[in-house]
Amino acid sequence: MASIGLINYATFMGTMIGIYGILALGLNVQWGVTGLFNAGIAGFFAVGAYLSALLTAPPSPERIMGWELPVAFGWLGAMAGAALIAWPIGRICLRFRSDYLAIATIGVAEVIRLVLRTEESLSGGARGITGVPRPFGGFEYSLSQFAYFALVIAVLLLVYWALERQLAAPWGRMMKAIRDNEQAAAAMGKDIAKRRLEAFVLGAAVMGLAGALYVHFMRAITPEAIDPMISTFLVWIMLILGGSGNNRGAILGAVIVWLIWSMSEFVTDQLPADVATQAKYIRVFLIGLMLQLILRFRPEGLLPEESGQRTSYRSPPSSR
Amino acid sequence: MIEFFNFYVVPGIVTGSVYALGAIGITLIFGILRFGHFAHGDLATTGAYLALGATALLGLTPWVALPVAMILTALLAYGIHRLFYRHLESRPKILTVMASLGIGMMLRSIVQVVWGVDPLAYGSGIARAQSFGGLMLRPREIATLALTLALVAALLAFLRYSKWGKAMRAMSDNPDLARLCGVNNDQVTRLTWFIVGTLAAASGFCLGINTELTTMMGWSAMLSMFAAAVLGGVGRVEGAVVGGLVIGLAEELSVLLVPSPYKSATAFVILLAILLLRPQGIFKGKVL
Amino acid sequence: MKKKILASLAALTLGGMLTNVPVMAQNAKVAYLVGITGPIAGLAPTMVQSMKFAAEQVNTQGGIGKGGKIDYSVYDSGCNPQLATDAATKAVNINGAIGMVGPSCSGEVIAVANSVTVPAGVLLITSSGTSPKISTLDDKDLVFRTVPSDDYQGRALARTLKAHGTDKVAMTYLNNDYGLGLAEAFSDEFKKLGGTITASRAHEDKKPSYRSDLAELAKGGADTLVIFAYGNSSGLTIVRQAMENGFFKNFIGADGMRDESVIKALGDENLKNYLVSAPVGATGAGFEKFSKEFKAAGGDPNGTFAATSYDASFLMALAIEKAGGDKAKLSKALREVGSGQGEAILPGEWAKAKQLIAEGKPLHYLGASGDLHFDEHGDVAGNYALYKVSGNAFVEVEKIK
Amino acid sequence: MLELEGIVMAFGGFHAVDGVTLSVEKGQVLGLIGPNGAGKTTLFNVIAGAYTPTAGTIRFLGEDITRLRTDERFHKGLVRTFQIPHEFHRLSVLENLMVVPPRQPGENLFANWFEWGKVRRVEEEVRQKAIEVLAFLELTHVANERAGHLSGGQKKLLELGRTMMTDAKLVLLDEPAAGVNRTLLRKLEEKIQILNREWGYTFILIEHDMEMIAKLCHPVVCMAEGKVLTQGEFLDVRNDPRVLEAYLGETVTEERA
Amino acid sequence: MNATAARDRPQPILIMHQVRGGYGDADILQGVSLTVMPQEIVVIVGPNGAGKSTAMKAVFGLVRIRSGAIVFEGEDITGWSPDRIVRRGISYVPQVDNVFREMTVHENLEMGAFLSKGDLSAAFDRIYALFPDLKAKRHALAGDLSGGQRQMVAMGRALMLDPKLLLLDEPTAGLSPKYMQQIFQICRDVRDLGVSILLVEQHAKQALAFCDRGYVLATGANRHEGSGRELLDDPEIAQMFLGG
Repeated sequence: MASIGLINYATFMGTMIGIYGILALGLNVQWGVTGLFNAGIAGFFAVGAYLSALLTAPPSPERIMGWELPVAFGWLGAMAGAALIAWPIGRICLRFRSDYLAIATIGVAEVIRLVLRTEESLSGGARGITGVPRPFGGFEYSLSQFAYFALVIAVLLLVYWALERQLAAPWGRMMKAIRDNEQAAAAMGKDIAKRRLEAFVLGAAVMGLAGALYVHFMRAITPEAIDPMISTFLVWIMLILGGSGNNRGAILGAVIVWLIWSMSEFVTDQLPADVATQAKYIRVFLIGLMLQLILRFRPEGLLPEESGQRTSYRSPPSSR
Repeated sequence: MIEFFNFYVVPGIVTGSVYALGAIGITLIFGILRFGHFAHGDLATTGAYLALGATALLGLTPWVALPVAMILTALLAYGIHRLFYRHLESRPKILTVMASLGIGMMLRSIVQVVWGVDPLAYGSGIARAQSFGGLMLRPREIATLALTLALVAALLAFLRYSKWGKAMRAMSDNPDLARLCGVNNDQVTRLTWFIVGTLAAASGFCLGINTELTTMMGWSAMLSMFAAAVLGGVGRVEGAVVGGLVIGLAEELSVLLVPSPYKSATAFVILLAILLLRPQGIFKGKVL
Repeated sequence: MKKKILASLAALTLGGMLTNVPVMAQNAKVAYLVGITGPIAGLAPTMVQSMKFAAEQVNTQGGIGKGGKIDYSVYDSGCNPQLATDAATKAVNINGAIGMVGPSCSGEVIAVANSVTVPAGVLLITSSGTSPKISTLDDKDLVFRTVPSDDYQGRALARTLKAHGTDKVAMTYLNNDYGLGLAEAFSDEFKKLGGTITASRAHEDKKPSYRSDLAELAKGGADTLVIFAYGNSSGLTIVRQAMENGFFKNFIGADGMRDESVIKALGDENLKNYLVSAPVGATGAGFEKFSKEFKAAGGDPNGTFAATSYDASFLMALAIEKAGGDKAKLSKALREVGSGQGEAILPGEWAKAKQLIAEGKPLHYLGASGDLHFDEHGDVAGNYALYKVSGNAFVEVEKIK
Repeated sequence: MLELEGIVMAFGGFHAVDGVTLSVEKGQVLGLIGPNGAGKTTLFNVIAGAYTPTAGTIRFLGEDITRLRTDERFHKGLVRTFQIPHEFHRLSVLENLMVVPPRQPGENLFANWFEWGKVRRVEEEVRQKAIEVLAFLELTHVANERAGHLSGGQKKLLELGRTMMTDAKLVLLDEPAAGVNRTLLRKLEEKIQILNREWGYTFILIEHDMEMIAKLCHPVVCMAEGKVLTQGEFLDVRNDPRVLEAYLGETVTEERA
Repeated sequence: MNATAARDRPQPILIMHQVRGGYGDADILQGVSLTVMPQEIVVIVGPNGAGKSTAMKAVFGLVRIRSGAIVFEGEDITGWSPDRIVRRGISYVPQVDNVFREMTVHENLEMGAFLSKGDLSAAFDRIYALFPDLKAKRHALAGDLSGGQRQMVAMGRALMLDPKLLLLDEPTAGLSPKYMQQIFQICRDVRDLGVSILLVEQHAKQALAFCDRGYVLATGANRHEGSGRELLDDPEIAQMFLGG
């Protein structure tokens, strides 16, 4: 019993880690590779989740859509939708310097949340959307969990592979060049504004995909899921801890932070009952403190960005 | 017409004062230390709760507890700087911005652990308004406005006439030259944090006394405070005050135009517009 | 990659697991999921307290089965689906909980039921998830609630107001599933009865001022304001600002507004025209007994969802006892103790209930929050009462339907 | 090839460039000299597109490019280097060069997926070219170093190398010799000459090292206070009393009398 | 006409001895030595990129010094922080951004005396006497002044603490000849008040004509030194600037 339970729990955690890993990969495209301070991850996550839900869930009289499409369409739609939302936002906001971009994207996420919460005919309003299908949802509990976990990990690996490939390609090289020295990149003929927008939109699409994976895992979505603490800051901490600029770092960060976040509850459970309630807040405190410690002692993260060698994906010229 | 003042303008100005006091802190940090301080709302929350703590522990009336809270918050702000931000000074500013997001979370959770999450109030009962020729004002609203005016006037006078106030302005204006004049960077930074902490406590206190104390109140107000600071022009104290009042009024008046749930978006829309159209703000602040 | 995750998982969970090894094999593991952090954090302490109180009563009056105990663990669900499913997964899989009380918010209930408890065959009783959507979940009869769907309460309140001769009201509600559900039911019923809603506005919580909203609401000329929000959040601010500015004479709220924060903050002398509805036992005997005992234990029986939380926790224990600790039979057992058939059990009467179950006699639970007869959706019909403020407490004025 | 007409660049009330009219012929190495603050680098920034001039027009190959962005000018064959090296510090030296070629198919977000063969082919060409350039610059041994770790002189070479990665027609070199040691300097001069004669690059060169100017440049333009003071052969320019005055200041007669 | 004989004083106020250093890894200064005598105007000239400004900043502690020493009034001040050097009696006027634009002229001067604890009225009188133009503009924002006036504000600010040595980095850059002469005249007035001046100048001829002594730097090292007149008359100097 206990070992089955343990595996079930591990499967669940693995699924959540996979989803957060994808979020962190999306953020890495924006921040790690391009240097864009997006503090509104929750917004793109939500757009992806809602759109995928709307495409695949059964229809409901109080809102639009509900087309019962296959899940794959939901995922593609989520990516496309998040990208489409990101495009005008990026057009407007990417010209701001980083602090302003941060506050602007926090505002964007807040507006997205307000819209999803208020416009019932669009999003089911405060009650959200239920009845979202899950692939392998018909299986027995453990098996279904595990199958979905495997699916999420497969998607994570696919996204990882695709992004690695994209970053190793001339496109990624160019983005890093823009991040390192905007002026020189412009002088080398790179269209800075357009390329940044590309990275922003690409990152948003990946975040939208994570939202879609999430909604099919939960089979429902309500506006509470768009919480800045859970859906934005946790992701930031993952990326910073793991190592921004490094895709493997992003995934490692997701693993570590989610493990600490989830398992810290076992620790707080051991506290005396009268402080146990308050101890739940200490988790948040510890996450905040962890961020401070990383920033101070290891700002490049556990897996720092690698220098050029790896991205010159064939043997170096000197050895030819 | 008088109703328009009573129910839209007066609340707008009271809320605006709260935003203004917060925005001054944000604008000073932006101007002198050159980063966006995302823990500012939670610093204000902490200040408000410290005042509550002072009323409970020392048996003070709220208005007497306020100075105590202001001093404690000033020390807290300095302590945060000392423990966390200072080590990031030589690094890219963006790291400090991130750190401040984390500090905000930490402050909030400390308040939640110590005081719990139920809304609390400085006192019970309701305050009926007095009529001033039809204009309805409550004593605490008058006090809020008076406090804001007094603090702003004191701060402006300090910046204008005192030696260290001038040093702060010099630091904001041209940090390299200020250093050449023998201004000690660390000392100005310390002073800035003290002032910022004091004002944040006053901001939180005014918010608390006009409504209730909740642990999320500062975080929710932060977007508005930032909008106020940017609207007034970064680095401009008088701009932050005007910006705060404008945002406060705009939020109240937005109800006339859009459904109430979108009230929270008002500040954001103004922020976006000002960043796009006039990034230097009303009072020609810095464009960072 | 996956291997690495699993390996590190195993290593890290070991510590947590070892400390949770059951003391006795017969213990029944129950999980309490409450939104301790997050938007309804203000309500959580009382809810947790009353859930624990029920479990302690069970444990001190003979426990479960032969010498077993209710072995409960409290989890923070954060009123957030990500956190709630994480907590629920831990509860079900690591702790091996066979039943779950909570989570608190409707969104979480839906997410947890969909992705954790229903697939895992775990019985779930929420004491505060009021969304009508919970009724229609595809739940294999594993999702119940001790709190009535918002629909009942909103309609009951509308009927009562109309019966009292109020024809014109203004209404404001919190823009979440709770506020929205009540508002829709109320306005539908109120209009059907010929009443007029002069103005209706949703609001977001956590704003410092609602005076302009109030001014807009007051334009219709109604002197009664109906507020569907929480009394420890925007609801309190709205009532305060309405009173201070002379908007409206009468204030009507639902159970979310039955919060002592309101009395504490505004003073009972100002709350003469403040009426709230809340679920109550049909006879009232259940609540009185609970109220007395819970107060003696240092709790606040009038706290929002205190009674429903107690009931959920107590019912879970009854179901476990009835099912003999068999997870698969829990749902059926719960239906039996919530059927309205057999001898009545009041809150705290565990020893008596245990006896009856042992004897194989039918019983049903008359709870602190009402009579708790589950319908086919696992919902309870609402029995409600209207409360007014007297001294520092809410006292019942009359039963409403 | 490049014609500047009445270029004015004003910052507030200050005219950093104050009515410059100048033309550069194909195949020239035009030296731009003048005392500090004469407006040389500002003029570069205007030509390269970092600033839009307050007044005046820039024509390149007969086309008005006054309003084009930096990157658009680059695509027309107008390439610049920076006085303070602007290397991409976290990329390798090789990558620094490989970034440069314009219109690489791999820079398209989707081409990596739909036209992989083409991307790979072009990438291989770009790599070969970069390797050649590294060999030419004698930087092969640091090909895989992070560019941020190079010495100042090596960064200067890298700056020059980047101009060789594209079909540049006109290259703006901003103080290529500053901070470069003597031996490297000679090498740099030699490379510039080869590029000019064999690759057909046209150069505009800002330089304070008069030896270098004398060796490479024809003609030489001297700027002072935002204006073109004189232009012509180096020796003529150098012996022009106005140039001497610009560099050394006016002769103060009352003191000397 | 032996310049050193004409200005022979026993104790130099500033000695810079074989200073090497720069920013980051690169050494811009490759061994610079110079001395300034009390009440002397010394000018550093040299071609662009010679390290003139860097040499001056090295005196004021703004440059990392790898080797060599800087001695002021007999005390080794190598590696001191700028504010300590200000207290010791050296003031520095940077070439650009040398005023607080958002502060008034008067406040700019006050900032100059930031380290002073005493009454400033005498200092203000002295500065306003030196710069009568500034007195009229005392309440104007420094950012609104013309370039020449700003330079005066910057100099006035540097003189508020009554320094013994004033460092001026290209004080006449971008100024009209009229202002240039005015600045030079002020330098003389300041010297006559007992302050030594070390300045970097682009306008070599005018500077050499008015200074007491000059140094010519090239590629971070000393090339020539002598009285202003000597250097002016040396044909090699002109060559240096224009190569050859």
